Amino acid sequence: MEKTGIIIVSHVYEIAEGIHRLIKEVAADVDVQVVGGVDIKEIGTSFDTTLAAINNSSAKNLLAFYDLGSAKMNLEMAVEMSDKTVKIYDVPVVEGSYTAAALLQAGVNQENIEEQLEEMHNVK
Amino acid sequence: MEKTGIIIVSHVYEIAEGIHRLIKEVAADVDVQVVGGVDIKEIGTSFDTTLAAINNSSAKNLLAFYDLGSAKMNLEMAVEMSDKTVKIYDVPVVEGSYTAAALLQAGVNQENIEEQLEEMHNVK
Amino acid sequence: MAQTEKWIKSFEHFSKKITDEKSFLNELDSAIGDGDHGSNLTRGVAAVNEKLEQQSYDNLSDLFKDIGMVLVSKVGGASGPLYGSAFISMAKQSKESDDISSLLSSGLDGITKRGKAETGEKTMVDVWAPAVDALKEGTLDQSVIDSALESTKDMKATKGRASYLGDRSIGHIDPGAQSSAYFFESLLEAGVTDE
Amino acid sequence: MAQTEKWIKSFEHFSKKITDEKSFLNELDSAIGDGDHGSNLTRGVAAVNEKLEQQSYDNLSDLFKDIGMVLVSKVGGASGPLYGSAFISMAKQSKESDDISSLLSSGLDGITKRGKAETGEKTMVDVWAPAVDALKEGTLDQSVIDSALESTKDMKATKGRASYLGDRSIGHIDPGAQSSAYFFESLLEAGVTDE
Ligand SMILES: Nc1ncnc2c1ncn2[C@@H]1O[C@H](COP(=O)(O)OP(=O)(O)O)[C@@H](O)[C@H]1O
Ligand SMILES: Nc1ncnc2c1ncn2[C@@H]1O[C@H](COP(=O)(O)OP(=O)(O)O)[C@@H](O)[C@H]1O
Ligand SMILES: [Mg+2]
Ligand SMILES: [Mg+2]
Ligand SMILES: [Mg+2]
Ligand SMILES: [Mg+2]
Repeated sequence: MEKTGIIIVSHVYEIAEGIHRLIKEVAADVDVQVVGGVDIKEIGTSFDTTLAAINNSSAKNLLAFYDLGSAKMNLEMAVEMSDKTVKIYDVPVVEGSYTAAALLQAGVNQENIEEQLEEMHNVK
Repeated sequence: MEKTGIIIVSHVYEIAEGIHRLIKEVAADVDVQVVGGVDIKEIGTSFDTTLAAINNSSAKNLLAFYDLGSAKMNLEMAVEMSDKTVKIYDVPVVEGSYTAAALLQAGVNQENIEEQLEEMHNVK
Repeated sequence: MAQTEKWIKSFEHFSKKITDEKSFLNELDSAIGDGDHGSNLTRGVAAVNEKLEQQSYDNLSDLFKDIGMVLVSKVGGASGPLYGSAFISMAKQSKESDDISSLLSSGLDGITKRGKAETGEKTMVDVWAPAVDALKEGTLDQSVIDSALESTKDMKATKGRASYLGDRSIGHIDPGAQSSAYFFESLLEAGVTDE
Repeated sequence: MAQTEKWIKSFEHFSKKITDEKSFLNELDSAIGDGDHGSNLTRGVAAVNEKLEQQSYDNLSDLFKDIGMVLVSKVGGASGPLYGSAFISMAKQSKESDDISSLLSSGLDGITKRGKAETGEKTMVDVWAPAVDALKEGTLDQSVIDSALESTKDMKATKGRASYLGDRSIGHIDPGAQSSAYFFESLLEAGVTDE
């Protein structure tokens, strides 16, 4: 089975780092990449740090989460330019990525993870 | 009109600090109190820091947001022991508190804010 | 022995079990949660013991209130407000009666009021509820506790962190049910349940 | 003057307007967003200018691609991937044709593909769409740009950060529409639109 990882793109450095800590507690073996802010100080997101994070993952297949719309745009551009399989989910960034990570750790497959995420689908 | 503030309780120090930064960008004049983690290092929440944050707000009326269920329990206990009016919303912590803050800054009243939050209601 | 002394004795047993079984409780929590239940409660009971050393108690209400307040402040996880609410609820009830089954029944009410779990949701309630029922009928013993604890194994969690795992939560003992089993065992051992 | 030179000239005009009006763009964005649109684009155009000084271009495609890639990397806000996608889209189209209206029509496609906004949603699209239409008919002038920009004032935002404000977004000019107005004014001033 192909390894599946997680990528999280937030507008703020601390949010990304914090979600990373929250998730690793319940998903120690899942590759979780996070990008937060334009940099440690500047709020925003950028295409190249997002692409770098996708490429940095040890997984070929990734589930992607983001906070605000412009993060999604950068994610989409990065996905188009990467040759990994990345699926972006329009779900709450903290709650959604936590759920996905816990389920991945438990060995649940992507289809079943999606069913669970579907319940938290949100217009973002 | 009575001043309305925001309180956010997260399991992780960095998530709380990060949401604070994200929100203050769009709601400079709203009193936003955050509590993250048991302390800077330990993941979790506690009743007394939550109560302290509620009391620390300059607002008498508060909209409350949280990440995972146990944060809600501590929030509920703190609300019971405080004499402020605090309403807890079961919505995504980042997206929900961002929306509420942006609307408060724009002078929208609580009833209308709730209508907008209703759309992102989630079983948490 | 006065009721307060018996309760303090019982809390000592509970503290020791929690502290001795810290790793085991963490392990249970790792399987379906975040792996900290043992650490959380160990921190909590240590803080309670510190408090109890400094104070003496001549009534159950003050004792329970102090225990409850320390737990909600120090535990850090969901079990903090849950055990805390149990004790705070018992503190109120003890002003009416010090009957063991009415006290623990109030404790259970505190837990369900706080966490909104019913039996069958794979939480500590699945030990508390049958234990309180048995207390009411005067039949609480180790075997009641054991079988209540064991019953959580086949349940699917629908409350707390384990609920995120859906069906994958099945097949594991619930950590909060385990610590609650220690709690009721301690009551038996300290003789709180004797009339 | 060759098309590449005219486009570079036009980008210089755009850079200057953005940089001069940085505070004004931030102010527009403060009313319905996070107040950084001017700062974002100023950072972006500065980085583009640095790139353009180091390179010379003999075709539009390379020029557009470099501009687009720098913008998506440096702007930081939604306008980064949006203007970036416009230029990357124009880079592709310029291999087919350097006709100004077909180029900018591709640019608009890049924006709508990325941001999924239609006209009327109070975004930069509300300047780009009428400007591209006018270009196709050879009628683009300052008044077309002005009235497109002004039209965003009464719209309710349903895309981007301003959409969180719902009805409260009405009554303000959209910041991205304002920077896009500068963009089309710069094209006119540099004579890119002359045949
Ligand atoms: N809503 C609830 N109602 C009753 N018990 C709950 C509830 N949520 C969690 N629990 C109990 O709490 C235990 C977990 O406690 P702990 O690990 O200390 O908290 P956390 O999950 O916050 O890390 C669970 O095993 C379960 O028995
Ligand atoms: N989905 C979208 N489609 C088209 N334009 C958009 C979209 N989202 C935002 N915009 C434009 O981007 C502008 C805001 O840019 P900027 O302030 O740089 O980004 P951010 O909102 O991330 O801070 C808005 O004024 C609007 O014109
Ligand atoms: Mg735990
Ligand atoms: Mg925990
Ligand atoms: Mg902005
Ligand atoms: Mg921004």
